[in-house]
Amino acid sequence: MAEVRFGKAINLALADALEQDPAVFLFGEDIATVGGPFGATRGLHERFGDRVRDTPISEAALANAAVGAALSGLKPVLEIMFMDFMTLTMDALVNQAAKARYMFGGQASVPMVVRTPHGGGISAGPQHSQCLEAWFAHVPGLKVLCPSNPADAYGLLRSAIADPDPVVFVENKALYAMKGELLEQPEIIPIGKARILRQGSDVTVVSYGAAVHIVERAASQLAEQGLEVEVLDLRSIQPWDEAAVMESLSRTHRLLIVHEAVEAFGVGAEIAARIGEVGFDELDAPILRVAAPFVPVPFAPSLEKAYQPDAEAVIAAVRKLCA
Amino acid sequence: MAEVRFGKAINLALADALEQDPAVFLFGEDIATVGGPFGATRGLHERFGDRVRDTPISEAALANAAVGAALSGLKPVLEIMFMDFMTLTMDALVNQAAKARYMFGGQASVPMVVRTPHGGGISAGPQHSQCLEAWFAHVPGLKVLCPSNPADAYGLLRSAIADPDPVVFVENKALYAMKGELLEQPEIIPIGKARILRQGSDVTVVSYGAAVHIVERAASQLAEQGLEVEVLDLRSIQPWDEAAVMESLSRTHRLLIVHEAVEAFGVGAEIAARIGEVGFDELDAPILRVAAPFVPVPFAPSLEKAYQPDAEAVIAAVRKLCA
Amino acid sequence: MTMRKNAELLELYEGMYLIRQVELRLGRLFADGEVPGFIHLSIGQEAIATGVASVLRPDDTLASTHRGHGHALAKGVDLDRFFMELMAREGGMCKGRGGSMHVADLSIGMLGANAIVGASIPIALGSALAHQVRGVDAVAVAFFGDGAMAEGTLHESLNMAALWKLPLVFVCENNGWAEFSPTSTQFVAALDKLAKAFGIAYEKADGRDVQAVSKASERAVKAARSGKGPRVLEFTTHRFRGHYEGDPQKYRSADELSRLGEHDPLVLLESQLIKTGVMEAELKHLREGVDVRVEAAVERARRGGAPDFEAGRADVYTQMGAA
Amino acid sequence: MTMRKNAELLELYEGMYLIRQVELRLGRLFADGEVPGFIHLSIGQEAIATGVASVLRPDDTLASTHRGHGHALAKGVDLDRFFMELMAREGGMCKGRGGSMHVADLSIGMLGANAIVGASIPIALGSALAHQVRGVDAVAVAFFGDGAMAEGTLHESLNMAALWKLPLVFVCENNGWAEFSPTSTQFVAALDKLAKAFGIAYEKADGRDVQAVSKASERAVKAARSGKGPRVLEFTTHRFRGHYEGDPQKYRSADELSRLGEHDPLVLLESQLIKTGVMEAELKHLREGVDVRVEAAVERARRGGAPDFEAGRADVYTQMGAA
Ligand SMILES: Cc1ncc(C[n+]2csc(CCOP(=O)(O)OP(=O)(O)O)c2C)c(N)n1
Ligand SMILES: Cc1ncc(C[n+]2csc(CCOP(=O)(O)OP(=O)(O)O)c2C)c(N)n1
Ligand SMILES: [Mg+2]
Ligand SMILES: [Mg+2]
Repeated sequence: MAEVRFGKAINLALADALEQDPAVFLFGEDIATVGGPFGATRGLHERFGDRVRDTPISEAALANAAVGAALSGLKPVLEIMFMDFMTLTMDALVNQAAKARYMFGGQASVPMVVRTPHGGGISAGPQHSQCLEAWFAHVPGLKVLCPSNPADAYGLLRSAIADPDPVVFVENKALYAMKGELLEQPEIIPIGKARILRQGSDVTVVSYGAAVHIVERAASQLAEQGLEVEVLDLRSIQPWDEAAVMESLSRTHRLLIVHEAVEAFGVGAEIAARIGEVGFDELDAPILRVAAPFVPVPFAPSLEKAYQPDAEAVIAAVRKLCA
Repeated sequence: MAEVRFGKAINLALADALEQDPAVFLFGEDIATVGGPFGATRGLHERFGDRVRDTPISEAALANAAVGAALSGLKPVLEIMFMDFMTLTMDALVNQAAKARYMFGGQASVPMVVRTPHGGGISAGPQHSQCLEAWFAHVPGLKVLCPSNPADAYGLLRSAIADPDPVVFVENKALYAMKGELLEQPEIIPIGKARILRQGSDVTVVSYGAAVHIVERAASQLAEQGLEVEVLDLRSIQPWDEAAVMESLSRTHRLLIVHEAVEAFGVGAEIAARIGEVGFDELDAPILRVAAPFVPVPFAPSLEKAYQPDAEAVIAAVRKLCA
Repeated sequence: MTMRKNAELLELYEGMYLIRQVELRLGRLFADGEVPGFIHLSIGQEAIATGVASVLRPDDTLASTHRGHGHALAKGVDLDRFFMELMAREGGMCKGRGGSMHVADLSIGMLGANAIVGASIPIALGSALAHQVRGVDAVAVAFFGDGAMAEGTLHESLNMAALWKLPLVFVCENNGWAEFSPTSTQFVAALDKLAKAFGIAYEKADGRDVQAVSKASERAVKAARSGKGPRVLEFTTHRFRGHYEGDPQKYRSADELSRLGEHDPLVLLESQLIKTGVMEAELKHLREGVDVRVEAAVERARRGGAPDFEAGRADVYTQMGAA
Repeated sequence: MTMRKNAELLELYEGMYLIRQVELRLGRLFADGEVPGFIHLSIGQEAIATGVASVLRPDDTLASTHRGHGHALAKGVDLDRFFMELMAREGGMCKGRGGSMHVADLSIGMLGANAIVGASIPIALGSALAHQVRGVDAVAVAFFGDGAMAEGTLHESLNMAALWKLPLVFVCENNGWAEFSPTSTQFVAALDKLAKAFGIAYEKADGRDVQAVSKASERAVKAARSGKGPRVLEFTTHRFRGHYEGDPQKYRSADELSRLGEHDPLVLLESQLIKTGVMEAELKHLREGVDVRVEAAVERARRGGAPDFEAGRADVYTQMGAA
């Protein structure tokens, strides 16, 4: 058991995957020689040589190359430097990767992973901060993961790489420096399983990625005020763990969903819609969402602070649910 | 008053916009000389010359060129032949067009329209049939429209072209041949206003695009069975007319949302989530959705038929709501 | 001309005739409503698919286009499963889910026709990358049309292929048309100069002449296989039919249409074979053999059952269904 | 050298020195935490922005990159509003919403720095298209780095610019680096050959020499303005600083770093000016004038108020907020 940073956990997962499976191949802009803009791939090129490769700035072709490689015996792991640049890879992911298995009659799998950081908080501005995971969750054939801590980052990334299907693996950049425990033999975490981070009987709060920590802060403060919040970390967005949410709701009868992405048409919308349907009789209050407003991510720190969902907003929403 | 086809209504709207505003400029693949693969731009090149231009097969640059043109005095209307190819234009729409106004401090508007057909029913297969409007509705700065009949197609397209902001204008390909009334001086239809197509007191069914006709068929059949369905055509997806939905719900207390796009993380999710929140006390039953399953659009007619939401599914859902 | 040479030529003739006969048959089946969707025939272009594939091994891979029947057949897909696919049967190579634009057989390196213009290129690039990383001496082939040259993926892929010395052969089938427009009205660069800009060896040959195609391909594939990096091939050819079946081709001059026969690769090869002493009766017998095979495949396809939508859901993912 | 010529040269010197001084100041402000986010300085490359802009009219447009301060300043943006933007104030040219990577002033044709590598090119293409369609004789300029050449947008834009004979000048600032990698490890084509492949006239000049830049630009802009179509310019240059501020540049040799001073465009121009009889005291005075302006702008920016998030919501759309 050791304390490692989130970025290091990613690094270890990649190293272990490269070590254990010769089909694993890493590529992306500046990931090899300098180890990636966030350092997540540091040392891997030195250790695994040409299986960790720097690429030109050609996201569209890179992502489609991942599809072709996955159809030809590799397990490519592509890094797209910022999730905003996933805009350039949509044909590859949506028209090709997501559909190949179904559309070819189940002949083949497309075992590829695209790792990409989302999220704000570093004044990176409107084109370097977006959380676009809802797009991918809407596409049959894709899986979407988003860990909130080092152990999950390791365990989910190992699952993603081992998975036969295309996975969009989203890393919140605010988390890279976060420290957390990692076992000597770290756990592999299955795709599609949420985790209860904190038990509580008053309200269920569902979240994923960095927003989980906002929720935990809010939950601590609410506990002091006598409100017991159950905190669920989804970890996997597509598929997402409906059973776990329902199970919790059946005890709390109140649901709040929190994420950093824009609220409108975001991930929370599906969870609210679905639970609003199957959990209708369990609900003692409307399902609420705390998420980003319908505005691009602004650059100025003061603006970004006002933009990002925070613990206060979570507290207010929980209070409203319990009023 | 005359009967015109949906495609012709589009054509007339484009012609009138070109006629009235010299800044309007049409471009896209095969739209000029041959008048577009669906004939929507037929005759316009002959009439307006180089303001209606054929382009190379370069969707990514075309869409960004529309942004640059819109920032430099034109009102470009770009045709993307199938909505599946919008995957190639995401940077332009999401990082550039949607953000320019806000991110430049309100200095400029981006008056551009991207017209694109979505939807299945013609065995065009997994890469020529997708309904991806939920993606664009999730992006602050974009507007998303989807008409269900010729008069709306005309009126909404005129609004879209006149609008100072970027609009994704979605045309369901199954509708191109549909006939409907169009006034001599056709109405301009404001963005963001839904329309009640049929009044009813038992259930509100919200829909848009071609799915509206499925709903209408279902409503007629249900009326024979004594269930009165109120049918709302959203017309505008972003922004969408929450007030109109709430108003109807306050009378029916039951809500169903129907669209051709995939249900999970689709447009209906946001409507259900939002109305589930603000309309919680009005609801006598869970909000239901009838939409496509989580599967790529298959080619075989028999598969596609099983895939697409139909009147039977709507009827079943309405019955369930009223049980 | 040696006997062996003659046998080889006859084999090429049979391959070309098979494609011709299959596609003529498809044209009639389409007109009769037995093939749904839309189909792009490669009639007139058979020498390219046949000549290129004649120098490929089963473990060599190819990525194809919307006009991909010939590529699939030349690579050796099963005729029964091919017809069943286009006729939307469960027994189709893609179980009726892909149709004409997605015919694929991963087991013989046919990575699929593709409905996205330009996508075949980076997919083949990725396949070549896999060959290289896995240390096998297989080669990947990217088929693309002249219209596809305008897509940025060509540029990105030429660069990466050259940069990494990938075993990739770019094959441009230059039929002068991109849908309904002469490609000369869309794309200004010459492929030889483009290839040269990236330092890639280029060769052009008459796409009507299967021997020329085969020889050029042999040189290119040999170079790619032996680690000399990518090659670009351009074959001039003629699209005998409309862009898709049902296209009235008003945009083509009567003169052009009437002279297409002069460019028939089968006629050219026949007269060559006759010159080398092959008897017309032998050719006729060979053709009849193909005719019988094709007709039998059509008959069997007709008897094939319709695909089952519900069963197909299991193939959206390899490992599990979505939530 | 005439007096007029001298005055012109001095003006160029002042322009270059302004960029230098602004960016040095930004570097310190960044280090001190007064400029948030990340900033890419163009120190060493000032002669390009200055030389190109010196031949542009106010109605000429330019689209810029992530390294866009120099382009913005050379085009004539207001210094106060520039610093306020980077220092995240309400008075910023983008009201603090864009920051370094989005500085823009549409009123003088500065269409924005851009955080998406490669996007400046098609945006400028669209601007040139607007000039052409509107029948004005303005010219558009696309700035891009050598690393951006790997993006497909370059290819697509070269083609359309040539095809339509657009008044577009492509300006490649070739500093040899793409982030942390030598561009030679990423891109194999030479731009002259690429331009040639598209039939576009190309000119290369020493980007350290503002007169050379200005002369080459003058020829290119003149040609573009007079309907002769696009031109490609490539300027060799040197990036004096890290990719962004704070970049320790471990990937660059000590030798390279120590010799950067030899390539200083300001030093080169100074010695030239001295040779033509300008006194060092005159230059010193001119520099001091700039220093004072810069310092005053910084001071005013420091006093600027923080932007207001709520007020900014009104700018997401021009016409109306979303639902
Ligand atoms: C990305 C994309 N854009 C547009 C289309 C529509 N489309 C299908 S085929 C075609 C023309 C392709 O021309 P070419 O590459 O020369 O192939 P050919 O049809 O001549 O075989 C176009 C524009 C598409 N399928 N995909
Ligand atoms: C689409 C996209 N991919 C990657 C990046 C990350 N990135 C920012 S600058 C840069 C290198 C650009 O190199 P070059 O074009 O030569 O410009 P320079 O930094 O040398 O001025 C990269 C890869 C980005 N901003 N956008
Ligand atoms: Mg062609
Ligand atoms: Mg550079």
